[in-house]
Amino acid sequence: MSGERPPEREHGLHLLLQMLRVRRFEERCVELYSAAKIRGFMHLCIGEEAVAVGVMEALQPEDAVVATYREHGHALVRGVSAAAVMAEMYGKLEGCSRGRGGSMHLFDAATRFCGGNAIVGGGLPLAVGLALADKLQGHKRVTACFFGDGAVAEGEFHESMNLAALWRLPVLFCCENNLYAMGTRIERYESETNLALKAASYEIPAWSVDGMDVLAVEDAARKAAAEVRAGGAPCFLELRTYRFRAHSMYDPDLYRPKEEIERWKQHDPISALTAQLREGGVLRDGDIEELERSVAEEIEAAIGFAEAGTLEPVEDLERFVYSEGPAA
Amino acid sequence: MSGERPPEREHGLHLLLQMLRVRRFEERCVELYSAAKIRGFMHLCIGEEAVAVGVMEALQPEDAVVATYREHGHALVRGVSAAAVMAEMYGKLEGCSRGRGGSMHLFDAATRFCGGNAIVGGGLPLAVGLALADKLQGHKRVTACFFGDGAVAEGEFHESMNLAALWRLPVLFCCENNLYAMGTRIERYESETNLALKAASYEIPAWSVDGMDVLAVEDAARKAAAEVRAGGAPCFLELRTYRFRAHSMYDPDLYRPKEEIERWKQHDPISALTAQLREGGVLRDGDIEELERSVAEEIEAAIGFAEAGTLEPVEDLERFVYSEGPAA
Amino acid sequence: MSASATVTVSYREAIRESIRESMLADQRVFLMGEDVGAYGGCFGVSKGLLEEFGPERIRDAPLSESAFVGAGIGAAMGGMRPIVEVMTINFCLLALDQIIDNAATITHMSGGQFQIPLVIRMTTGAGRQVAAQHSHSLEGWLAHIPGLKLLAPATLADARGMLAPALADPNPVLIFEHGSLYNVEGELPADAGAVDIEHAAIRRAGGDVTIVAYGGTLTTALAAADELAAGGIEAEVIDLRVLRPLDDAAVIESVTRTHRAVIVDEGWRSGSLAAEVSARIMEQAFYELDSPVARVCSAEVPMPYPRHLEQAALPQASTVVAEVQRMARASG
Amino acid sequence: MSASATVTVSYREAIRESIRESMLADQRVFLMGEDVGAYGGCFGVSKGLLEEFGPERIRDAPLSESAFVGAGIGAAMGGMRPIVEVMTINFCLLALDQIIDNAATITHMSGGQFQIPLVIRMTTGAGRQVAAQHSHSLEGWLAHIPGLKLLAPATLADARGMLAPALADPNPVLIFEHGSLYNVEGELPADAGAVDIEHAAIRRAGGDVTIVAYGGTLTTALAAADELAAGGIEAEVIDLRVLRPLDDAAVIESVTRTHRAVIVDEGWRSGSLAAEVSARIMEQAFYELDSPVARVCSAEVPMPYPRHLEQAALPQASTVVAEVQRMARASG
Ligand SMILES: Cc1ncc(C[n+]2csc(CCOP(=O)(O)OP(=O)(O)O)c2C)c(N)n1
Ligand SMILES: Cc1ncc(C[n+]2csc(CCOP(=O)(O)OP(=O)(O)O)c2C)c(N)n1
Ligand SMILES: [Mg+2]
Ligand SMILES: [Mg+2]
Repeated sequence: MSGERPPEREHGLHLLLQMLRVRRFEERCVELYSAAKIRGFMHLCIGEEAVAVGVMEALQPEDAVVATYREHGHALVRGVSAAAVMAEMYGKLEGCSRGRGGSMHLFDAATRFCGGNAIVGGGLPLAVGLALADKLQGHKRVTACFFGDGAVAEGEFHESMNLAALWRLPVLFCCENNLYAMGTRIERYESETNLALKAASYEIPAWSVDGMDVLAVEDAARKAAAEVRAGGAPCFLELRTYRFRAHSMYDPDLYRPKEEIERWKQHDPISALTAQLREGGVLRDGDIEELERSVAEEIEAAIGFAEAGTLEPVEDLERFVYSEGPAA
Repeated sequence: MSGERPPEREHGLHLLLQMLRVRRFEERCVELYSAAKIRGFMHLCIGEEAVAVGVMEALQPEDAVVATYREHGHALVRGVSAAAVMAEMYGKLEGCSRGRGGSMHLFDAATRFCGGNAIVGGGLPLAVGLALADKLQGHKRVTACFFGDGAVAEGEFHESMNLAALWRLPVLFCCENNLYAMGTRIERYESETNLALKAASYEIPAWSVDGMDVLAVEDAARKAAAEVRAGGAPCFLELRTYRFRAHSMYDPDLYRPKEEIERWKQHDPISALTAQLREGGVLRDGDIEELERSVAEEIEAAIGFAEAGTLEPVEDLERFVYSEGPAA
Repeated sequence: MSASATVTVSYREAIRESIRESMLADQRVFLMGEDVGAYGGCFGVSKGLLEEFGPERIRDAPLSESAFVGAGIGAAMGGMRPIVEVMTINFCLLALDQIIDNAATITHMSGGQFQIPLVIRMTTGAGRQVAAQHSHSLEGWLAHIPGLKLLAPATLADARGMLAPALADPNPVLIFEHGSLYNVEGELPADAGAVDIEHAAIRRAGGDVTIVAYGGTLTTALAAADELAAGGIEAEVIDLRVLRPLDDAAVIESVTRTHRAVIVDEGWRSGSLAAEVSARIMEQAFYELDSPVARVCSAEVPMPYPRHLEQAALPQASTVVAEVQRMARASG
Repeated sequence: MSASATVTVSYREAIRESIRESMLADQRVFLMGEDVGAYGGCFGVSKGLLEEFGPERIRDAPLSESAFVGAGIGAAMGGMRPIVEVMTINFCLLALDQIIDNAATITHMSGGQFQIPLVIRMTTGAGRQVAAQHSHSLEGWLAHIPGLKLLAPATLADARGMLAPALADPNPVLIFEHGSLYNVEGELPADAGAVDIEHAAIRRAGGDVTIVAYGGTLTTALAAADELAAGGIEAEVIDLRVLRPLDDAAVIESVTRTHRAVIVDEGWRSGSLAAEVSARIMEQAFYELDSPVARVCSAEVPMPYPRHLEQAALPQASTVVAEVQRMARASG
């Protein structure tokens, strides 16, 4: 779809920075998981950073985001601070969900980051509803809804696509097709593996995009988001990507051929953009080092923030089961 | 698709008889409902008889049928006796479900009539499972699964289509598209109203058929069933039909234009076949009267049987919550 | 019209009027569900509302329970005040993941950041010979889920007055309308409005035994109380009204006076809300009891179609009477 | 190998072996669920089975809980003996309509004509900091549904021996494996096989108080009993094993001897299975009780992620001990 013209320096560095922030953040998460600072289920998007980064470029602050349990990248790029995300993963009160959610349930009202959802497909109806609220209130907003290839098999995918199309709701469906649902390859759970085709039976415009090419993702997302915003009707992006790591920290990753993983690593979105910027002559000596330095600083500060955070008093266990404030 | 060549006399009269059995049976049901002999929800298929009759022609005794709450016709044509169906609607012990099911839950193990299901879409996964059992046991059987246009919006439709296609299971999906789900017209609940198109996104072969033309239905069903049986993979039929009566006995039917109903009544499948047989010169004087007479006799006998039936003793209320026999 | 003027309304009309009023009062309110529009609602509750408010606010939904309930949750997060109608409680089984894992959970899971000011209405209950798949009484069972509030209007005043406070609540509120009540008619003050949605109510005072009921079983309990009164036993009838959080204080207070209790519940006996009420009486009023608490619930069968079996499966006033009489005999 | 020879196995291995054995014994048995094949099951239960039995009988299913559970029901009707694995109980919410309205209902609704000899296995429980949407303990709640049988293996012998009789049963049987037990190891007779699936079991004899537990809370109950024994109170620990139909006779028999009972249940308190057990003791052994029956359940919150809050939400042995001591003090 695009990604041919080299991006301008500033924008290129911005995209690179965002991808690096996600990559380095998650790499540190692995260490922190080993050190038992982070617990529970943890799903990494290492290898898939171009998807979150490219799509978020197309969003405005007033737009909404619905994500899955593999959402560290989405949260960070959307603007939830690394400190708040890290504190969340530490289960600290200062976390973006007050520590109650953990890795799979990052929430942030300020950036309209409507969650981390750990039920596969469970976020799709929410996104439809957020878009319905926008439409009914006359807001020209987009709700970006991220979900995996595996979610396409769920009935809620079908119901949500139909609802969004039928009611012409401004949802940008972003299917992160990394070819696997946990340990099962797409051919083993979908009778039709061309996921963009699925959208046709709802009359939703759809595009398949190289999800390892951040510029291609950005271009596609910008076009689709513009269409969604203008027409108030949904679009569907299939973002072809790959996770470089196992499904979760519990997964020994024995079901994927090593060569397949290696082949995909050749398309590392960060290396690819770096090379492109270098070839385009916009990357200067020291740029990468500077980016890495600022990223490392941000992450170390986030860890420091999380470490210094407090645990919620046990007496507060039952708070927020019901909302404390009056209705907004 | 077909319906052009006139059927032979014997076959033509057979089809006519089957449709008349269903029509007259249900007409009597209306009276019996008014007389409070039948209670609960009752859904009639008057106008839609060609669908059940045409499809059943394509089935063998060893095949299975899964139907909906609008299934009197399917049961009768499949071979459940009118007496057993009527006794069921009377709630009598002699009914095909021992009186426990009523109109919406006709069951008959002998003809592999696997129910009347009153949850829209709820029968689809069952049909997939019945077909899976046949496949795993090496049986060359078909499971015919009937459902309405409204069911297409349910997630279970999507999941079941994918499963049947993925696993190449011998299901004949028969979508009875009567344009309405209760009081809502299809355009108001489906973003893509060409239902045969839905099958494409699962790689399931699909045909749209004039569901008011019993010969067309029969032809299509025979071809599709043969394909299912031979290939052990699903096919999808969209049968375009119309119910002449309200959704249920509770429905005042205020949401459909009178002209629309009248227009469809011009395509009454019984009149259409009668005319065709007459034009083909195979219908003889007295044929219709003879059919009507035998149908009336069957139905009156069924009513007599139901009237004479017994009520299950109240002490037996909790029987069959768990199966009484050992596992078969 | 003076404050004391009354009008004759049915339960159905009272609910319709509460929807109308809420929609007129707040542009954020809309009604969404299967056949709420052109059909007027499968029980006729929303008849006329499409004409009055148009299809954007009286929104017919496809047969997609999970998606439209989830869309209601999302719309509530997005600033609207949706009333989602799940045609009958039977079909909410298809939407339970959304109800439990999103509606009931997001506020807590987000550390209180997001509110879900959503109302979900559904018809519940048996009694019309619609057989096993259409006769569920699962509202007591759903009261297990933290994060939800559950209401069971059993009177005209509650049918009329529960919706407004439910919509004003920042939490997801489920309202269960018993199918047998829609045609019940009675008098309501012309200016009837919001009611409290926190407390149980004593529907009949009495000092000899406490009969706890809710929704469809209130009628049963009151009929039993009348019969008992004829025999000289004065039953206090408590209508739970709110199934979660349960107003157990009201039950305990009554039992402390009557020393006996029977709970009448249309749910299947095992794991019924009646079990929870019994367990709470055990925990909080054990030493007050003159007899063990009894439960009159539905038989543990998928509902059979024939009328005689259906009635045998459902809680009957005569059974309540018999239980109370047994208690009276046993404990003097 | 002699009958008394034992082998060391884990709960996970015991279940795997029971699956293997059933598959070897009966060609109609097959395993179906998400990631049961190449992945080996999300908790590694089915590791190696794909290699042994091939993809037709170890059948990876798409993320389509409603359809593959329903397909299991259909396959059972069609003569097979499916073992459907719903990865975790959390996801069974998406399949509840199939479980309740088809699996539990078709036998009755068809007047006994069709059997559903289906086993559904799922992992249940919290304790691993996987937060609100992945920590449900809904098995006690599901015990509300007539037509289902529910089993909760808490020991190695039950993990090894419950599947075969469940498959032999003509009814749908749900088996709940507690996630915290998979790694538990112990000795089993080398020829360990089928166990009874009708009765509760006394896991520890004692005369002072009855502690009722099941699944994941058996460990908690036994730990509490040990601690109580150190203080001179001998608790009897009953493992319910079968959650429906409930073996209340065993509980009542014990309470008749001990006169006190505490129920330990990982479900949320309101509407828990513990409430049902309490209500049955109320109904059947009220006059035997020296103290009101107590419940130790999970706090009524969607499970929070941080360990300290999760542990605070879950039933703890120390709470059980405190309850028993309170009872002992109160009623002497
Ligand atoms: C309804 C439901 N079923 C099963 C699971 C367990 N599970 C978690 S992630 C996952 C795979 C999802 O794959 P996909 O949608 O492709 O997303 P990815 O993990 O590849 O990003 C599964 C089976 C779940 N969380 N929710
Ligand atoms: C899951 C579910 N939701 C709602 C209903 C209520 N209901 C019964 S029939 C029906 C319409 C179904 O329409 P369609 O599938 O087109 O079948 P038709 O009645 O036209 O034959 C509805 C909404 C139901 N039975 N099941
Ligand atoms: Mg994936
Ligand atoms: Mg229809």
